[in-house]
Amino acid sequence: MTALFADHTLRVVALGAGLLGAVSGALGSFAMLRRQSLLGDAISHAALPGIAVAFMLTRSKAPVVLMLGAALAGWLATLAVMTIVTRSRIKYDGALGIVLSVFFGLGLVLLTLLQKRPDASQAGLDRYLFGQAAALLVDDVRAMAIIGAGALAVLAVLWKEFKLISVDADFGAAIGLPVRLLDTALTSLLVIAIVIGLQTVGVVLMSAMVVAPAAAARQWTNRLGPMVALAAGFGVVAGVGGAVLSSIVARLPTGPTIVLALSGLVLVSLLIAPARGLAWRALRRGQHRRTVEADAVLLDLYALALQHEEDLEHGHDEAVLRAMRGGQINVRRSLEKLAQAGLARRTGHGRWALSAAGRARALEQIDHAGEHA
Amino acid sequence: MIFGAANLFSGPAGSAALRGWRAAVGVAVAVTVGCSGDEVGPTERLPAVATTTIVADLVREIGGPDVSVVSLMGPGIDPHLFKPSEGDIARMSRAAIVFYSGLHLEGKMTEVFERMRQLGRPTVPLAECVPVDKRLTAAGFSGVYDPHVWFDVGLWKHAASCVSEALSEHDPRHADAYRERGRRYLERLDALEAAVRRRIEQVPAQRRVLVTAHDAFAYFGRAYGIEVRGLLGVSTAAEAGAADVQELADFITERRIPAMFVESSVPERYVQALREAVESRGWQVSIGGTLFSDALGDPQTPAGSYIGTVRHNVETIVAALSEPSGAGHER
Amino acid sequence: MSRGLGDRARSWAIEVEDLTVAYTDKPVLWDVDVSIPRGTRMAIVGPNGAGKSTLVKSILGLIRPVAGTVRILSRPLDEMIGQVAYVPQRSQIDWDFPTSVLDMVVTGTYRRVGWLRRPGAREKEQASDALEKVGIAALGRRPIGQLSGGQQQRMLLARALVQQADIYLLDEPLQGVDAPTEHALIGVLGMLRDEGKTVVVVHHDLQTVEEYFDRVLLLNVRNIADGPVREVFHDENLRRTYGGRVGLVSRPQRRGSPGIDAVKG
Amino acid sequence: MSPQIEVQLIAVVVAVAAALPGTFLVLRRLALVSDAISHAILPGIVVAFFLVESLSSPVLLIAAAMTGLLTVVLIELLGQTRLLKEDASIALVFPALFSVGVLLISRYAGGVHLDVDAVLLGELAFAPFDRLVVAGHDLGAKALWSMTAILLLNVVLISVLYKELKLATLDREQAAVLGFAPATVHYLLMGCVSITAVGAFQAVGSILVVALMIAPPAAAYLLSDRLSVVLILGGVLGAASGVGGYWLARGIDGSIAGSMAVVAGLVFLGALLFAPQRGLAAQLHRRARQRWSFAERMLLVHLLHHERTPSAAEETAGHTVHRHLRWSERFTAEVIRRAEAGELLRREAGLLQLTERGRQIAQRALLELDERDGLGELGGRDRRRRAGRTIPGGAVEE
Repeated sequence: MTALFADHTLRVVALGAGLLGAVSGALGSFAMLRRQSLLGDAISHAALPGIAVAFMLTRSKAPVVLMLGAALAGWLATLAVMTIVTRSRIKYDGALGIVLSVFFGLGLVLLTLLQKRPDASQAGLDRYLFGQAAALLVDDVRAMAIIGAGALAVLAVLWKEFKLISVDADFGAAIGLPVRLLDTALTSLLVIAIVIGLQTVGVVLMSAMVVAPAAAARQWTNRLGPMVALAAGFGVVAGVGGAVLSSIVARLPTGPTIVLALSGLVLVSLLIAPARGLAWRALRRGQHRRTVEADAVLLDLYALALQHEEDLEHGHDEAVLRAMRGGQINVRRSLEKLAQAGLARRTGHGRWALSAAGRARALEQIDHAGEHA
Repeated sequence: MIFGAANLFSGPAGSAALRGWRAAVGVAVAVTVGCSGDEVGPTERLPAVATTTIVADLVREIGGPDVSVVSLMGPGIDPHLFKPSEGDIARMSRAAIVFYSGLHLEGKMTEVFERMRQLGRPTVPLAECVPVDKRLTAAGFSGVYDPHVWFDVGLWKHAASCVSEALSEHDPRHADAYRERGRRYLERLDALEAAVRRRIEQVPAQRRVLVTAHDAFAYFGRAYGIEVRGLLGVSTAAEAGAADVQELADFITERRIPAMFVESSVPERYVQALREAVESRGWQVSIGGTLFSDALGDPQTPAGSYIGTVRHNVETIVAALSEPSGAGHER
Repeated sequence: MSRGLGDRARSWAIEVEDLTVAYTDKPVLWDVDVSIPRGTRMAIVGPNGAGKSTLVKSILGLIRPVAGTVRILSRPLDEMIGQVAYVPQRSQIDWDFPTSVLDMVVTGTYRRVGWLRRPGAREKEQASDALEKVGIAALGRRPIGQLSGGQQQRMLLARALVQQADIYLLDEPLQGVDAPTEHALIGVLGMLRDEGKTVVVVHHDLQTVEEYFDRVLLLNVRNIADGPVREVFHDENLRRTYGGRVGLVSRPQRRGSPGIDAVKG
Repeated sequence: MSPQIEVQLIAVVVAVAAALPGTFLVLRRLALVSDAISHAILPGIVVAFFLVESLSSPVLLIAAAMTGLLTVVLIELLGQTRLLKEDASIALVFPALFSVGVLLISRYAGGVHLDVDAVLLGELAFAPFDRLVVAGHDLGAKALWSMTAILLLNVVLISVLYKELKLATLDREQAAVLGFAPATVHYLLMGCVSITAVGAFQAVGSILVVALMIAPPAAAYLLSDRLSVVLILGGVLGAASGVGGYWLARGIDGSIAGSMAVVAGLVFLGALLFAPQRGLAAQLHRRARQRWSFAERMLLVHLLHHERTPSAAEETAGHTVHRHLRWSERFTAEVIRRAEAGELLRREAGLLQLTERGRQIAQRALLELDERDGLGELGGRDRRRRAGRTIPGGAVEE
């Protein structure tokens, strides 16, 4: 492992992706909980006119200049979205859709105007939106570390306020918090994180980095603190893991590998996270179903016993029991379950009868049903 | 109804638009009346459209004063990322003949040109003038070819012949002139090719390696015996992996390659990342300069023409690679 | 400060004057005047869309009115923002948010804790006490998403309790809760009154108004009537609040303070 | 037909075709599904390319549309777990699918000019030159035909399923209870969205589709409460954005698709600012006006209440009335001045007297208070919920 990380490229890429994962995992948790999952997608489209204008004004393709342009446009887009949502009946998703497509359209128009200039230096301007994770530079990582640490520090300082406006904004306002200001601050942090990621690792990876770690982390815990920590952790794991994988296997692009690692984390979390996981849910449902089925067979057996004056020695054919349920349920499995619980017993080949405990249980159930009727 | 909508724009601010509108109607009439080049009057120049600056340059050279060439893509425009504007409709409508690169370089536009050809409008794909057996196929997909044929000057001669043939056919009145200019241009290309070979030979054989960000120089490499290594594929959607960067960095270090090159249409960061990786391996590689890959340079500069661009690229490459041991050296 | 003003400060918890709120051309609240004496339990009743929640939010300063003023403990609302304990409607909260019941209750102390500081052991203790008072002390560690409707409502009341305010505003706290919860909540409200707090509740169940409250505001965009329950909570006023068109009624509309009403009554 | 006119025709058809399903996307809070589809179709195109080894085969298009539908299905499946919010599902699905596409290209087809741009994204400026040719006859621009077909498909589907779509949009559970199979309706609608998106990508380019699907219907939604009106108005505004965008592009010689998106944005901005009821200007104006008109009406009602009552002299005296209304003297003077100017009241012996007009207005104001009519059709979800709790005509809720 240490040999692996001795390589400069892997070290830079893994460090950068890990940092980005940590920051966007933490900030993304808030975004996801506040239904802003698609903000990353929107900002990355909205950055295009910012990049075009920054280039028009400075005639420079320096990353800092373009990043500032992108950040400004992204921030304006976010404000536009917030304005539309608070001042009209258009919901968040609609506002995002409008703002992202209109900003991008504006960017397109600006690019066509730029294309007309007899100036070869504007080439590939829009490729700045598609940064590549494998081409991270030491300076990028340094910038990410500084800005990321700043963003996390703000998050830590305003933690309880951010938490309150996310779960119950009106109550926040009622106790006197400046909700709009806090809202803008939290969203701005996210914009910063997204824009850094944008030109280094690209649009799609950034969209995934914001949502996926949070979505995975949410399944494992019901507390905000652990969730944010876990999301940051997932972000790091996927970032570093994807980087390592893409440096072991040739022609495995780093960004998509990280996205797929994140998606895998989400999938696994959805399936097996304790309490919420789908696998557990299915297991519980199956258990419940088996219990209900066994109870039904138990009652059937009791009904048959009644026909024989509650003679518990008299065995009944499994086929009869199956016929009573019209093949709807697995009678054999239910009988075996009852036998295991000592409620029924096998009296002969394919014949079954209730035990004394089974009879008591059946009576109990009938009483219970009577109470509810 | 559409006309009604158009008239809405005839207010004070819309008068320019209205003028444009009238011009457009005029053009439309002209197009329906005189669609093919045969009907161009004796004193008029044949209106031609070219997609990339490279194609436009070739058509200008051979068409000379008899053809007016409009290039859809300006200097520096990566054909993969070209965005047409409204004026391109009129430019296309006006054209008696369209020259494009083809082999899917222009993406969806290629299909449009093919369909136009089926309807009898002359559209000429220059890269497809290169015989199939001389084309490079893309990574195992038969029938899908690398479109960047122009950096093999020998192959570009096929394109030049194609242009003079096509012009002669569609504008027979100037056929002699086109053939004559074509012949002379071919001579210039011959001279260019000889010069390129001479210059390349000055680079020590083991250093004849061209490292760039993307795979546009495969034909160039094959023609002049230069090994070409790129970080990205042709597709703008493709992405490099960390292993690709490491591999290329190892290669540069092992071969003691002194310089890498930046392309005008690809952000520099890819090459910079590579340089950092190489540096960490104890070798210093310089960035040898900017190469023009899919588009020519600024019109006023020497790199504004195809021949000038090839010279620029070759001089840049030779200068950087043959530097004794100044830029690239072990630390 | 004059003595008269001091008396007033002692007597009124909330004074709403000429409050008019409109989202569109139709007012939601129109010229509402109501004064709520300190230490009383007051119900706000009225049909749907009568502006009950809007009135509550206006008193909290969450909504900017077109006209009118609100005074809390005889001071302008602007100075008093955050000093009224608030139980919002349950639907306002994102119940899927990952946080525990105790943490949620602790948010009630945030104003006291202030900026830059974290709530500590003392705040947690206060929150636990509040949960005890509403009868769900055992649920402190449970995620809010796993609460039943009644438990959610108890938690929200507990959060208001830790605000340690003099005035409590509750928006439909008894809506859709089970009988034991209703009983527990009413018990807490009684306790608050015994402590001299003022409690204002948006209420929907007319059957229980007389049992639970000592004052009532009948609201339907306008203040139809307000005052002690036994004086204003009668069929005529209810008909005017809920029933068909009010039109021009023979009795002059009650204006001014409920104190005057009481004298008139 | 000149290509310029054809471009505008295509723009109009695309805009209307996009606005119809877009209306439901906006109302169902699925607006960004359209953007998600535009990214997520990449792997479909790549796999289809591997099968046919051609960049211009129609199989690629079909695969793109299928992948679009797959995207919707995956989003829906994730949503059904109820472990994630809808927007998170969208934001998880499309990067994953897109990454699969990029990975496949990078590993197996890096040398091929294979990406969404090159394979799928058409360009409006070239649409007139891409002709439909049958047996040597030029039948017009291909995009015009394909988008007209898609428009018809959308019109037919939406008119046949109008009732079901409306119900499923307003109240999905209710629709299920009434046996309207909201899931089927949802997938039919989403199939439409996917086909429209891919068809429009091919004709005009990607981001424009998102703009045309979302912005015009959203603008229409600000202007009307009726679903049918929103649908039609969305189409009209979309068409206007199309034509307007073309002329903007013409004026500045810029990207037509981009200009259309910009104009669609401006149209939305216009609606946001100037919608008669909900616009920001209307809101501001209303606040300013309400201040005076509410005050005026309040004064009139106050006077009405005290007409011919014993306390009239005290309550309606011009110089004391402000105390009863708890207004400042200056404010009261201004309200009285305005009411006098409007001939709503007059001064008689220092007392304020209602004119006949003033009395009518006061009476109407009182009546209006009782007619707080419900929310519009599209706010029906709330109204129904509330209606369930009110016993009509009774004084008791629940």
